[in-house]
Order: sequence, then C-alpha cells, then structure tokens
Amino acid sequence: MADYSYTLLIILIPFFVFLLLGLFGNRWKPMVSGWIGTTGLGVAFILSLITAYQYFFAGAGEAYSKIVPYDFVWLSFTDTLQIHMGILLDPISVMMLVVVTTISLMSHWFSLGYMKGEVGFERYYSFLSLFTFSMLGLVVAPDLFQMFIFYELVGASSFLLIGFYYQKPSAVAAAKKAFIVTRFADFGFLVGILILAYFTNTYDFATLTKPGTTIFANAAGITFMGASAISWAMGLIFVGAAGKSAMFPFHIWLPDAMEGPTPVSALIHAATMVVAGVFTVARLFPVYYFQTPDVLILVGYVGGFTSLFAAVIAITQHDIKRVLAFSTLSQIGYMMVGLGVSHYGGEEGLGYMASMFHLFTHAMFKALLFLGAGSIIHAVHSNMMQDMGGLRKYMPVTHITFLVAALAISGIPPFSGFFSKDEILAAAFQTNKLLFYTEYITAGLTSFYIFRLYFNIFWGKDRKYEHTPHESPMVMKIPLIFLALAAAFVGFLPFHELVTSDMKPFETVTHWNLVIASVSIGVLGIGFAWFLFKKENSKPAAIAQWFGGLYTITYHKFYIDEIYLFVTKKILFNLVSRPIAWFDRHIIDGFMVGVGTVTVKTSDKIKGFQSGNLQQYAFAFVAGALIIVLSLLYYIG
Amino acid sequence: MSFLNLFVAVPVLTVLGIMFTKDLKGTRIVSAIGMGIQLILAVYLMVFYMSQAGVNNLHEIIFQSDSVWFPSLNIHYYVGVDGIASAMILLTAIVIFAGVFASWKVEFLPREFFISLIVLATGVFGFFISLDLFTMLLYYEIAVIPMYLLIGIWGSGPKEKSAMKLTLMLMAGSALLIAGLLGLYFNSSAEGGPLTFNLIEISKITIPITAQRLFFPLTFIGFGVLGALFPFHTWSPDGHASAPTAVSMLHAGVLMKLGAYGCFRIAIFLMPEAAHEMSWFFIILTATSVIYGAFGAIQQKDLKYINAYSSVSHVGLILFGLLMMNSTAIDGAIMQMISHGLMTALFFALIGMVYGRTHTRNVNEMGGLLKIIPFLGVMYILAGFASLGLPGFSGFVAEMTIFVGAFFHNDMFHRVATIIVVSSIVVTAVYVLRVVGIMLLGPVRHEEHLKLKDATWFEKVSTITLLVSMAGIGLYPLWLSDTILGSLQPIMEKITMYLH
Amino acid sequence: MDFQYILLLKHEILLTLAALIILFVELFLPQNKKRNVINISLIIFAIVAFAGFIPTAQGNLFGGSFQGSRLTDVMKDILNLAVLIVFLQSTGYLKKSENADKMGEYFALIIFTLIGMDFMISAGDFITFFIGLETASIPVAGLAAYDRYKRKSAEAGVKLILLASISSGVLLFGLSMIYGATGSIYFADIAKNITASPLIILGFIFFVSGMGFKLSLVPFHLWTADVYEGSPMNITAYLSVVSKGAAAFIFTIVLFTVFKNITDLWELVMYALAVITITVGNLFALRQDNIKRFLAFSSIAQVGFVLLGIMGTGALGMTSVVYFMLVYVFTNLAAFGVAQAIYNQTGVETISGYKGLYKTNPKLSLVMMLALFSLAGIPPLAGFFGKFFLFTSAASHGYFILVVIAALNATISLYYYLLVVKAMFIDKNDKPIAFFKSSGLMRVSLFITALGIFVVGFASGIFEYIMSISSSIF
Amino acid sequence: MIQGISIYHFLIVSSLMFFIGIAGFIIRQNLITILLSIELILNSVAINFLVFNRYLYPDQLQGHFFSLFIIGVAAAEASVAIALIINIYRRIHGINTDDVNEMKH
Repeated sequence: MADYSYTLLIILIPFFVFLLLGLFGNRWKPMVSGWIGTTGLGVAFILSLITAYQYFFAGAGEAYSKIVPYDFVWLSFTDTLQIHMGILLDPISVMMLVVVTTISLMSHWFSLGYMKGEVGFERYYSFLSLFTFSMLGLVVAPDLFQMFIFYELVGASSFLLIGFYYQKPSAVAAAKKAFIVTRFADFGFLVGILILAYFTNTYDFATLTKPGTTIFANAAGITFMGASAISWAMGLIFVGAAGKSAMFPFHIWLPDAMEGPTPVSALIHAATMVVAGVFTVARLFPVYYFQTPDVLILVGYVGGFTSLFAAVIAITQHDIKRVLAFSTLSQIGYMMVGLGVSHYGGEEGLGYMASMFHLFTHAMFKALLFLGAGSIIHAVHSNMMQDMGGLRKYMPVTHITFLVAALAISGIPPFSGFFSKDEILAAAFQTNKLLFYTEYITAGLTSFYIFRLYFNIFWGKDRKYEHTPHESPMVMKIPLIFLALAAAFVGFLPFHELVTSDMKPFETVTHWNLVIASVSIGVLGIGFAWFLFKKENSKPAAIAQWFGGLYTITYHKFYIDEIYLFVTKKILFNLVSRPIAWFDRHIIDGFMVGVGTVTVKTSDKIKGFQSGNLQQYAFAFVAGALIIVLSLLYYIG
Repeated sequence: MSFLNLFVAVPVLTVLGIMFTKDLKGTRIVSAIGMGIQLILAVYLMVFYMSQAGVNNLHEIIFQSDSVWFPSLNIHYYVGVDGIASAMILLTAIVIFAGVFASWKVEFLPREFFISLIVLATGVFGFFISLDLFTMLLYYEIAVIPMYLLIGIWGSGPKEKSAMKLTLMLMAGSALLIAGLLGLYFNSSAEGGPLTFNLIEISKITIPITAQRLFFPLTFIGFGVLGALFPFHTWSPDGHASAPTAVSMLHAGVLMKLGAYGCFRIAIFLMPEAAHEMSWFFIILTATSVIYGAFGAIQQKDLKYINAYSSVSHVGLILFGLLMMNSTAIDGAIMQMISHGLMTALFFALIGMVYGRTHTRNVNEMGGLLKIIPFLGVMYILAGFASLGLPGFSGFVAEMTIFVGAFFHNDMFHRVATIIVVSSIVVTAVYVLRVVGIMLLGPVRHEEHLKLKDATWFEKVSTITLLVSMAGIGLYPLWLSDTILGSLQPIMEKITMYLH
Repeated sequence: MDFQYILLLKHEILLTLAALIILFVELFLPQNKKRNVINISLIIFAIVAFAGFIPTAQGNLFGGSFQGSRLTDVMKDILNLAVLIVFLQSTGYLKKSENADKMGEYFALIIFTLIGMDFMISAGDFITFFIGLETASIPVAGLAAYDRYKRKSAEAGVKLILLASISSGVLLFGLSMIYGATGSIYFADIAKNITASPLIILGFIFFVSGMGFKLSLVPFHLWTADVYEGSPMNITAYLSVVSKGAAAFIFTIVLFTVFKNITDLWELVMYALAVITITVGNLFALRQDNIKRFLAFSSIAQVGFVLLGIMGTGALGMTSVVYFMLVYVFTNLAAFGVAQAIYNQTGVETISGYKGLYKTNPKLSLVMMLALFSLAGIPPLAGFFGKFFLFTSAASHGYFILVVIAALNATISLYYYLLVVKAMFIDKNDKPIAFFKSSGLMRVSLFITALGIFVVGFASGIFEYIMSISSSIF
Repeated sequence: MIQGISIYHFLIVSSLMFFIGIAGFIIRQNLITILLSIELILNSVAINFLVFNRYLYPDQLQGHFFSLFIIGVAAAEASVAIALIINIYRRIHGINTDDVNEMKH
C-alpha cells in the first residue's frame, strides 16, 4: 500500500497557519500574513494534487479502496463506541481535497488583491485558513462524529467570515442567522447520529457503509410514527446536511451570507461548505440506499424542489451576489437530485457519479462566477445590477472568464457544466420522471437568469461611471483565468472511472436525445435573456408588471424569511423566552422570596404575644402546661 | 500526613500570610503566590494520578490517609482522591488562580477580600479531598458562608438582598443535607457493625431501600440547591449578578460543581436504588432546567443574568447526565463540571473586566466593543463559542458525552428528555450570539467607549489560563475522559447494582 | 461516712468559702480601697474555678441526696468557667460610680446562685433539687434589679421573681403529684415506680413547665426577653449562659434518670416543645433591634436545639447536651462580651447602632461575627460541632423530620445573625461608633471566648472526654 | 389520719387553693395581691405533700420535710419579692401590674 502519511499535512498546514496568523498576525505587515496564508495553501494544494494523482492514477487495479493513513481514538464513550480522528481517503474525499484546496487557494490568491488595505487583513487570512482546515477535516473524516465536529467548526468559521465586516449590522445579522440556522440543522444531525450509533454502536463510515452489513439488525422492526428508527436517524442526518447545503427550508441563511467578502462567498458559499451536505449524503449513500430508500427519495424531492424554487427567485433578484447565491442553491439541488435518483453499483449508480461530477464542476464555475462578481464589485463598488452595464469594454478578462462560467452553468457544450448536468438529467430520466422535468425546467431557468446577469453587467445600458471602472490587477486576474480554464475543461475528466458509488469504474452511455433536449433548453434560456437584456429596454419591466403579485412574492423570496422571523422573534422570544424570564422572576423567585416575607410578616403578626404584662405571661404559662397535659392524656388514652 | 492535606494547608497559610500584609500590593502578591503553589500542586496531583493509573491500570483512591477524629461517633478525618476528585481539584486551582488575578484591583478592604476568597477556596478543596461525610459537610458549609460577606461587602447592585437570598437558600439546602447525611450514618452498619461516615465503607453495603427513599431526595435536593436544581436555582441569577468578579467566577465555576459533585458522590453513589427509582422525577426537573435556563437567558439584558441563566442550563445538564446513571453519561457530566467551571469562570471574568471599563452590564448600552478592546472581545467570543459547545473547546466534548450516554436508555421517556435537552444547543447558540452581536459587533454605540483600554497583563493571565485549560481539554479530551472513566469503574459497579 | 466523701462537695464548699471571703473582705476594706474587691474577687474565684478541675472521688452523700460523679464535676466546671468569663466581663460595669457601694454583693450573689446550681446538678432527691433551684433563682431576681435606679431593671426584677415563684409553685405541684403516685422523693426510687398514669403525667408536665421556665421553652418563655432587656448586660449574659446551662443539665439528668421509664412519653413532649420553641424563638428574634432582646430570643431558639440532643437519650444525648452547653458558653459570652464592651463605652445597645462598626472597631466586629456564626452553626466554628452532635443525637432515635425542621430553622436563625453581621460589615453609617479600647480584662475574656469558639470544635478530645464519662453512667 | 375526712377532701381543698392562687395571679392587679396568690399556691402544694405522706405513705416523713422546706423557701421568696416591689414603688409610685409592662414585643 502506498504511503499517504503526508496527507496529514494537507489538514494541518491550514490549522497552523490559522494559529500563526491568529496569534501573531498583528506583529507584522498585513501583506506578509496574506502571503503566508496563500503559500501555506499552495503547499496544501500541491499535496492534494499529489494525493489525487497517487490515488487515482498511480495505483493499478480495478476498484479503489478506502485508505486510512491516520486514525486515533479522540474520545471514548464506551469500550466499543469511540470517536476516532483520522483521515479516510476514498474517491470522493480525494476529489473533495482537490476541490477544497483549489478553490481555497484561488480565494486566497484573489483576496490578496481584493482585500488589500482592508482593516483586519491578517484576521481575514487566519479565518480563511481556519475555514479551510475545518472543511478539509470534514471531507477526510473517517468517522461520523468527526464529520459532525468539523460541521460545527465549518459553521463557526463561516460565522466569523460572514461577520468579517463586524461593524456592519447587516453582516452581523447575517452571520448570526447562518450560524443559528445551520446549528438548528446540526441539532437534527446530532440526534440522527445518536440514534444511528445507538443501534449500530459505531460511528465508523467504513463499517456503516459496507454493503450487506448486518449492523443495522438491532434496529429491525423498531418504528416511530410510521418510519423505522434508521429512517429517522438518516432523515435527521439529512436535516443536518440540508442545513449546511441550504436546502429548503434551511436555505434562508445563504443569500444573507453574501454580506461576507466576495472571495469568502466564492469559497464557502459556492464551492465548499454548501456542498458539505451533498458530500455527507454521498458519504452515507450506501446506508441511504440499502437501509432507508424512503429517505433517499426525500433527498431527491427536497433537492428538486429547492433547485426550482431557488432558480425562480434568482430571476427576480438585483443584487448580483444574491443571484449567484440562489443559483448556488439551485445547483446544489441538482446534486441532491442526482443522489436521490441514483442506485448503487455500476451503471445504475450514474446519479451518484453525476452528482459528484456536478459538485466538482460546479465548484469551479461557481467560484469563478463569484470571483468574477468580486472583480466587478471591486471595480464599480456596488453589488446592484442597476449600477452596472456595459462593463465588457472596461474589464475584458473578467468579461471573458465570466462568460465561460455562465456558459458552463447553462450546460452548453463543451464547457464542464454540460457534462455533469446532462448526466444528472439522464439519471433522473431513468428513475424519476417528475424530478427529471423539474430539473429540465430549472436548466432553462438557470441559463436565463445567469445570462440576465451577464447581459445586465457587461452589456445593457452604456452608462457613465463616476470612477471609470478598470480591470482588476494581475493578482486577481490569475485566479480568474485559472478557474476559467478549469470551468471550461474539467468536463472532460473521466469521472465515471474515478468517482462511482461502488468505487468501481463503469462505462457511460450517451443519450443523444437528452443531450439535444438539455442543450436546446439552455440555448433557449440564453436567447430569451439576450432578447430581454441585450440592450436597455422596457420589456423586463413590462413582463414583471404582467406577473404582478407573483413577481412581488418571488422578489421577496416567498416571504420565507418573514415567516422565520415571525416564529423566532414573535413566538420564541416573546411568547416563550419572555414569559419564562417573567415566570422565573415573579413566580419561582417570588415564591422563594415569599417564604422569607411570610416569615418576617408572621414574626410581626405574633409580636402581641409578648405583651409585657406579667399576668398574661403567667396565663400563657399555665394554659400551655394544661394544654400539654390534656393533649397528652388524650393521646395516650 | 497525606500529601492531600497540603491542599488545605496552603490556603490556610496563605490566609495567615495575608493577615501580615499591609496593603493591596502585598495582599495580592501573597495570594497569587499561594494560589500559584496550589495550582502547581493540583497539576502535580493530576499528573501523578494519571501516571499511577497508567502504570498499573488500576484506578484506586490515592494518597489515602485516615485518622480518627471523634472515635465515639466513628468520625474520621479521611482523605483520598481518585481521578474525578483530582480533576475537580485541578479545576478549583485553576479557577481560584485566575480569580486572584481577576481581583488584582480590589481597592476596598483588599485583605478581607482575599482572605474571604481563599477561605472559600479552602472549603472547596477540603470538600474534594474528603472521603468522610462529616468532613465533607464541614467543608461544604465553610465554602458557602464567606460568600455572604464577599457579595455583601464587595458586590454591586442589590447586594445585601442577593447575598442574603443566596446564603439562606444554600443553607436551607444544607439543612436537608444534614438530615440526609445523618440518615446515611445511621443506616451505615451492615450487620450491627459500628456506624460510620466513611464514604467508601458505606458504599460497600446496601442501604435499606426504605431508608434510601427518604434520604436520597433529602441529599440530592440538598446538594442540588447548590447545583442550581430547578426550581431551587433562583439564588443564582441574583447572586451572580451582585457578586464581585472573582466570586462569580468561583461560585459559578466551582461551587455549583460542588453541589453536582455531592449529588453524584453521595446521593447517587450511596443510594443508587432510590436514585434509579426516583430518577424520572429529577430528570424532569433537570431537563426543565436545561431548556428553561437557556430560554430564560435569551431575553435578559444584564450580562451577568445571561450568564447566570446559562449556568442554570449548563449545570442542569450536569445533573441530567448524572441521573442517567451510566458510565458514559456520568463521564460526560463530570467533564461538563470541569468544562463549565472553566468556561463560566472565563465568562464572569470577562464580564467583570468589561464592566470595570464600561460601568454597565446592560448589553443594550454597549456595542462594537470588539474594535475598542479587541483582546477582551476575542476572549468573549471564544468563551461564547465554548459555551455553545463548539468543538475544540471542552464544552463540546462534555455535552456530546452526556448526550451519547443519555441515549443509551432505550425507553421513550429518556429519549424524549434527551432530545429536549439536546435542543438546548440551538437555544444556547441564540443567546450567546445575541450578546456577542449586540455587545461586541456592530457599530460603536457610545462615543465615550472609544477611550477604553484593552486588557492589562493580569487580566490576560487570568483569562488565558482559563482559555488554555479549556482548549487543552477540548482539543485532546482523551486524557481527561479516560481518567474519569477509569475512576468511574468501581463507582459504576456500585451504581449499577440496582440492575441486579 | 468517710471523710474523703466530703470532697465530693468540693465545688460547693469552695464556692461558699469564696462568697464569704469576698463579703468579709469588702466589709473590712477601707472605703478608699473598696475597688480592690473586684480584683480580689476575681483572683479568688479564678482559684476556685481552677481548683474545681482537680479530680476527686465519686459517690453518694447524705443517703443518696447528693450524688457526685465526674459528669457532675464537668458540668460544674463548665458553669465555673462561664461565671469566670462573666466576671472578667463585668469589671467595666462594676467600676461605674453608681455601683461603688455594691461590688462585693455582686460577686457573692452570683456565687450563691452558682452554689444552688451545683446542688441542683448533684441532687439525688427532689428536696435537694428544689433547694438548689430556689437558691439559684431567688438571688437572680436581685441581680436583675441590680440597676436599682433604672426603671427597666426594677421591672425586670419584679417580673422575674413573681413569674419564677409561680413557676416553682407549678413545679412543686407537679412534684407533689409525683410523690403521691410513687411514694418517694428520691430519684432512684421514683425511677423504679414510675408509670404512665394520668397523675404522673400531670405531675410530669408541671415539672416540665417549671423547668421549661428556667430553660425558656415556649410557651414558658415569655419572661425571658423582658428580663434580659431590663437586667444589666452582664447579668443578662449570666442568665442566658449559666442559669440556662444549669437548668439544661439538671433537666437532662432528671429526664434520663427519673423519667427513664416513660421515655417514649417525654420524647413526644420534647418533640412538640422543640419545634415550637425553635420556631417561636426564631420568629421573635427576627425583628429585634435591641441586642439583648435579640440574644434573648436567639437563646430561646438555641435551647430548642438542646431539646433535640436530649431526645437522643443515653450517653450520646447527655454528651451532646453538655458539649453544646460548653460551646454555647464560649459563643454566647463572646457575643455578650462584645455587646457589653460597646455598651459600657458608648451606651449603644441596638443593632442599628452597630452599623459601620467594622470600620472603627474591626476586632470587636470580628469577634462578634465569629460568635454569631458559631451560634448559627457555621463550620469550622464550635457551634457547628455542637449543633451537629445535637442533630446526631436526635437522629439516633430516628427523628429525621425533626432534624430537617430544626436545620431549616437554623437557616432562619442564620438570617437574623447575618442581619447583625450586615449592620457591622456592610451597612454604611455616617456616625459609626468611634474607636475605643476596651479594658484589659474584657479583652482577655474576648480572647478566651474567641479561642474557645475556634478550638472546642476541632479538639475532639473534649467531646470524647465527656462521652467517656457519660457512657460510664448512662 | 382524721376520721371521716378522706384524702379526697384534702386534695380538693389543695387543688382549689392552687387554682385560686393561679386565678389570683392572673386576675388581680396589685403586685402584693399577686404575691399572696403565690403563697396560696405554695401552701396548696405543702398541703398536698402532707396529705400524701399521711394518707398514702404513713411510715415515712419525706412529705413532711418537703413541706417544711417549701414554707422556708416561700418566706425567702416573699421577702425578696417584697423588696423588689418596694423598689418598684420607689421608682414609679405604683405597684399595679400595668405599671410594669414597659418592656414588650
């Protein structure tokens, strides 16, 4: 077996960079911190590539195996139930290593220009490193609990990064929202883990996902409210996954999270953290597939609904980052659909492969879109589409790279998105027609909203800018170009030979009818966008007018945020928390204080017995004695 | 003489030393040296215990020393520690060490302040080293009383009232306790042998179940009052809010654990049958504590109230874990004692430091402090993360262990209780982030806050000590967990006897 | 009768001699040197008190009317010690000009009452007991009215003598019933013949009422606060410690020996009396401002705790009572000592007047705090041990509920003790009592009491000694 | 032993005396009268002792002696009480019970 011990460095380098910058970052110039962070990540990136090469290409053999170069007991609950920490290498984790380090490196690099001169530059880099560490820890987890631990850490570092501009109330609110929503989902995750581990007595992925395993036998026949115990467990774990991946109804945090710096959005909210949920489902895919197919269907439907729902909202938004955020939601929905419709093994596992493939390509082009957006925001100092237009003349490199990404997401061949999306559609077509049509419509909407964005930014009205926009510096352009190349060409990677549900390569069949259908709807979307937004005109407003209330509802994201706000602020805060605080002060504490008050009051009431009159004293004396005598006589006789 | 007696002797000598000092400078140096020595001793004890346990893989009670005190009643001065007690001693030493540094600037009657503080700590140390019910009670009450003076004299707000409430409620608890302990004593002879207060001896016999039914609730509630058992927790918010910084630290950090430790070490350990029988009732109470405290914290404005309610919630979790009566949950509960001790001490230290600067504890009057006092701000955020159970800090480890352990019960009642309790992690996140968001983040709310100075060196010593300890457990918990689990083995044998 | 048996009476003989010597010395001292009688009396009494510790034989005198044992010796020694401390604390009072003509009487009267108590403790029949009782109580009325010119003091004297008389009347009536039912006034004979007949119950309860008057058990306690308040403070201290201690001792002895056969019955009575005494004592103490009334009600509550010890019966019960009284001597005299020191210097005798005392007189405040904490039963002070053993004693007969009630009441008592602590340490005062230096003897007495508060608890030898001698008897 | 008069007659008398004494103590306002009531009580007890001795245990003398002591003590008590009452009278020129209730509550 090959030596993979260096993989530990991939995880630890970002961690030590985080500590270094966090503790001593203010001792030197900000730029130094930036370069330390970027260099560290560069090393990790190269090591990841080496890992990927060694894992996928250097080894010979039919199937890929699960390799565990590190594994130690971190905490033991009982003699058998222990949390392990370690590294698990299998196709998806190796792939994720590459994705995470690539996008992270690009973000680091891009930020060198984008964040230059910001207050807290070194803090920013230390947080980025922390996030990267957490994300890497998550993807290599050999153990469900390690995954949960890094879930939490990812959430926290995301909190820190979203709230980077901590003096901006909206950023703080967004950070809090992201953390609390994902935390709520993690609560589900945790309960799921508890249930699962109770029955299986293990957290180990290898044990859990072994096909044909008997460890679920303990749970046989145990049901609760119509679903089996394992279904509950896996469903709750999916809740956690849905929280991180911002699936409906946990999607509300993601658009707000755009308050963070744009490279952060590229890294966290496009390519890595938000796919953690997909990754989790993929990681536990055999369990879902063999033990709880009912939950897997749920995964598919949630994904399908979210993808359509988010695509519809994306059409109406004006903040370019929010459009991209909803686009991200939609695309992750695709991935969930891919998993939801997949079977296990060989060609049957097409959906699984496609989902992972889409995860990979999406990371590239969505990161590119975000970085491109960052480049644009950097130039025009605004997020809003209305402030943009005709930028193609000023920012040629950004323009071209953005176009590549837009084509990729729209599924136009030969760009990467085409391959992955097409395979998801193919898998859905074979299994679940409803999901297929949903995703098919979504594909059209996708190309429409992305080109609406594209045309509005780079074409549209020719407007005068106060400061003439200029192309970004070289340090920002390099990541754009790199990612554009990736977005253009990673589609040719033979994923079906690399990342499959049973880790055995298989051959894909091209369904030409589906290819034509999907490409044509993509083109249709682009054409429609071109028709509406190529030049400034009144058509979009007219159409919005025509949709009327529907448009307004969509623009307000179906008022989901408001519902949440109502539940938390009005119900939890005002109807639960406030009464509890009142109850505690006035009833419980009031009772305790009341005992004291009553004692003191009693003391005051009975002072008359001590009247000062010696005859009354004598009377009390004699009467007391007689009462005791009589009661005693009564008692014994 | 046992090595353990040093843990009482050093504070007593420190107190005597303080009596000979003249002013604040001398007083605090003597205190810091004394408590520094204490900390070194505590670390040595922990390391020594772990090495002993590691070599023999025998988790025995070490440094046992038994001398007769009142022979006619068979009262002994019997000391000895196992891994759990060592860990609690370490916790106490850390917190009091940090507390001394947090009180570096007590200008008003400094000698009296440090003497009371260290007397209090003496009681706590004494409690943890004792294995005789009488001496435990003795030290327990020693630890409670200085609190009145500390809050009453050096406190703030309605200090007399809070101090009185706190003292009386705790003493009322100890009233129940006295009866409970005497009940144990008079049922402690198996076959006509001598009565004994010796914890280990009593654990070897089975107390008659009828006696257990009477004395378990007395003992459990008696200790539970100090452990902020719902509904006997109301001394805690007022007491903590009025107490000076170091006292809040020590009280929430250590004293409340003393209650929980007593619940475990005396009530549950010696009377497992009744504990098992009545656990349902107390589980309801503690689960209520957990959720209730968390929700109670959400709407508070005073930082100390927030933290006090949060403590109610977290300590409720400790008792909840203990009542689950399996080694995993109890292991978690004990780790939670230590974890919460460190975390809440850090919180109170920080609140005191912030209050010392802004002169307000109302969160709504603060804002954007992170920019002005970054060190304290970052520490506060880290403490907050620890409080909401972020991995990497001790709280996560402890909470997860409790949850996992609690989930080993497979009946619906325990399940539902556990899930309700688990949901507190969300509520905790809400109130922690709310405070962080209002107080530290956002725009600066008051111009005059811009002039505030960041932490001084002694404040850094105080907070960093606590934070490092938390991270030390959070990053690599196995040393602590294994030590506790090892020490739990003999205890669990007794506790699980109810099964047979 | 062997001559050495006369040594059984050593306490009584020595005290009689001491009283006579003091009276004569005062008589023959020249007018300008009368003040020396104070020091002379102190020295004489100190010698007597220490001589009491010399061990002597045990046995009966006068055909069983007088019983001497190591246990009675210990009780008498405790009383001697208490009186010695009271004397040390009285000097400031006696040196006041208005007392110049009655210094010797003060010592003599107190010593006479002490002789009465000693006889009472050693009594083997009810005549000796009765004589002792009256010897111990009649002079006290004179002492209570010692400040003749103060109306309150005079009132206290009248209240005490009249109420004491009716209580002895009732007690005697009870004794006559017991005599009628058993045909003997000897303890040993009564103990053999006693049964739970109605006549005996009537007599017994009347006896308990009479003793309850001395002990200030509720509802026989009403004189306590008024007399304590009216008397000079040193007499109050004496009343609350010595009179009460002696009454507690003899009450315990009589219950354990004479009424042994009806233990179940009297435990029932004690149960009720204990609950009501502690509770009422506490409730009244809550709202007192005068330190003497405050300590009066607090002492009522304390006696309620003693009943818990009595209920244990046997060696443990006796030991816990004797030990508690020893602790109580130090504790209560420390509190009274501080109160006297302040009163003699400033005339302040209210708790509200103590506000801010710690600022000006830290040592006095500390001693007061120690005393109050010890009264409340806070470790590591002696009061904790005393109370714990009382509870242990009650628990040994299974009275756990009573222990809970009593301990909860101890919490209430902590409340009012803390009020005093709060006044001294926490409350602000613009015009606190100015700093002053108390007399040397007062400081010695406070040092002794403070030392006692610290040491008596930890020094298990004391408890063990009492235990060993009571086990040999019960 | 007197012919025709049983022990009960004596006991009834003594009990009456006792309770009359008690009632007098409680009802009469004058301190001197109260003192007289106390004498009644003590004398009733003395009668009790004598009667019990004579009727029930005629072969011993314990009751007689007790009565003697009671008489002696009663005298002492009365003298001290009178002295204190005189003292009160000097202070406030009144010897009613209402005059001696300054201290209360």
